[in-house]
Amino acid sequence: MIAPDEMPTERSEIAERNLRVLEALLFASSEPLSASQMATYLGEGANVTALLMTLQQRYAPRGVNLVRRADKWAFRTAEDLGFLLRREEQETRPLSRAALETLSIIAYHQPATRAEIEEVRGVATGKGTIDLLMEAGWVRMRGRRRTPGRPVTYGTTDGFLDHFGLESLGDLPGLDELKGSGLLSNRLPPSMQIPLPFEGALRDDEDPLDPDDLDGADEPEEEHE
Amino acid sequence: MIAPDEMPTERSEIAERNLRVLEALLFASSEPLSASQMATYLGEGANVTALLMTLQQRYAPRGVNLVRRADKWAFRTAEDLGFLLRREEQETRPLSRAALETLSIIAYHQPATRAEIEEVRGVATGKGTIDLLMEAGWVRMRGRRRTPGRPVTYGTTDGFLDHFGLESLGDLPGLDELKGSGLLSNRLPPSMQIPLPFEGALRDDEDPLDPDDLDGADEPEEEHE
Amino acid sequence: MTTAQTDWFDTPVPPVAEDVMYVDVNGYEGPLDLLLDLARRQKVDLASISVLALAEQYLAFIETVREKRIEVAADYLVMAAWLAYLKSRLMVPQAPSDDEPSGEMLAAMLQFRLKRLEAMRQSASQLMNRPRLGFQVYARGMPEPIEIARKSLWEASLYGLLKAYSSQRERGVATDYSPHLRTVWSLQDARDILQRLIGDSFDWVPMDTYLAEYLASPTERATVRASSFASSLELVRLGHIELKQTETFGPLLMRRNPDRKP
Repeated sequence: MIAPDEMPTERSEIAERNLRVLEALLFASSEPLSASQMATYLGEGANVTALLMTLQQRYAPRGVNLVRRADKWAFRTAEDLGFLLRREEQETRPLSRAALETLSIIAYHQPATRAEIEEVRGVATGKGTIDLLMEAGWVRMRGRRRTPGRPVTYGTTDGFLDHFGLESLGDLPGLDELKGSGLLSNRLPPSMQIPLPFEGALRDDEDPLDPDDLDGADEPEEEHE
Repeated sequence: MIAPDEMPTERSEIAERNLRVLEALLFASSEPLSASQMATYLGEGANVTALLMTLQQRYAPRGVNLVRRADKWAFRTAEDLGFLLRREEQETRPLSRAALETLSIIAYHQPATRAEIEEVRGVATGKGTIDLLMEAGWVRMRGRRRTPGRPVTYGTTDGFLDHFGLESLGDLPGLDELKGSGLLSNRLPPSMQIPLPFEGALRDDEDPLDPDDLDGADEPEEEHE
Repeated sequence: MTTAQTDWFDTPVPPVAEDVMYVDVNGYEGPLDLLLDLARRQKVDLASISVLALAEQYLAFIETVREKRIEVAADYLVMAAWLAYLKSRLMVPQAPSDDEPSGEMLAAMLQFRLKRLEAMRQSASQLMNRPRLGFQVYARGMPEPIEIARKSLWEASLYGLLKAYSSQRERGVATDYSPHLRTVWSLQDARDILQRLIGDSFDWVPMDTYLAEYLASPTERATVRASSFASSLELVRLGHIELKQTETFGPLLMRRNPDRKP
């Protein structure tokens, strides 16, 4: 049952129409849409966020839920029904252990340079590993660290959030615990400040990517020894 | 607003769960699903049709509707919101000379087989040309000529008459008119005739189309040498 | 270093201590991975492992591997050297004058790194156990993307249609073609005629007067004039005749070249 709308102000015909429009847009798209993308389809002065919250509430008990992925929204099948829908798997190659570790290090330590990833893993990370994660659409180059060599910093994408069903990086499993134990630091526990996975555009010690970086997406090999 | 469920018997928790399953199935499926396909995902003894009707009712006022296509079901954005998803840009392009020639031959000589079209044009007519004319809605397959090989016969459509502003095929100018308007020269031999396009359903030498013809609309290539 | 493709979450059952030496060093993702594996065999919380014992096990492991003349990657040797140093720091009490980090500090650092690597592995496994898109959660199966449909609308006019038909039918008709014959004065003809007409006349006479007879026929007029004029220029070049025109569009006068004896 869809919960009765509890905001009387939103019950107007206009709001109802706007909700229908949002439903149609979100339903039709397989990719998450941002509020601003959808706002262009609504009447003037519509409060998109409030409408989306209403919609989310309504669909919460349904077989299809409205979920938030960073600043975007999408309809997704309810998590508890997953076992029913399990498809004849489109043959998915499991991620290698190296790729999996690299992904979680990038997720929890972002922005992270390759040297930092390697420091955590204690082993050199092949360039192919990060490429593979970028190809999967989960990892992106964020910027360049303002240190000698200006190494590229990596972070996760919205596609990463969507794939793993996270609303934001704050939802990463066990994040608080890791923060508390100081394990997300690059240094020894006593002296450390605890950096969190950084969600913003660029951190203080990051420069934007160089224009070339985005073309080939090829990180110069010098950076890595 | 989703209409309150009006069948008290379906209000049970089991029915609600089944509805959620149907929602998820229909949402995630890449093609419309039949009731029997979905039934396998529901509990024993579930009345799939009744559940689908309930779902259809609930979604009827929404931005997404449950629609029936033949014996299959699918979610589709509400028709009145279709304009949101379709940004049609129509570009008008002049018909190629080959297409125009083929069309005119079909118009005058119908019912005409591809071999007959080619005889008049003096060159082979690509299948693509006729396809394009069919796509434009001006040419249709009429039947099959009762000759060896049973070639498909082509004719024009009502859309053709509509586009060219003709009331009937009889309005196509005849030999004298074409000469009179200077389109045909006066030096043509008197033996030259211009056929009277055949307007009826099937001519004596035509068979109706085979049942398959309309599906793939693929004319076997053997017919054409 | 190749990657172990097996499902690493099911950490392989740690072999008995004696078997350690048979473990393929290539099965590890680097020295830290090897250390972590050795630490796990202590079967205690990573926080309370004996770093000294760990260092000894690692060094012993590397030693056995090298005895078997198995190539050991440089990182493993670097780690071995570092652990040997750590071991010495842990066993020798720190002198007050020593600026170097204490053995306890180094041990804590190693412990931290092991814990951090373990934490990242756990996180990775937790991530993979989440309801993932395309595995437990599904996106719209039949997306109806907002698309700009470029629909081509064909354009054709009735005139174009009829024109196309007519020209094809005409093309197909075999018509007898008889080339239209025109009288043309060749340059040679013109030259002969001019020579003959001018004869020995040394008076200036308009060209048209000489040609009056031929110019009467309208169909030939153009060719007669053109060919005669062209020939006259040739005759001038050869020095047979002279040409003059007193005004623009005036008559073209010609006479026999008086300096030249026929």
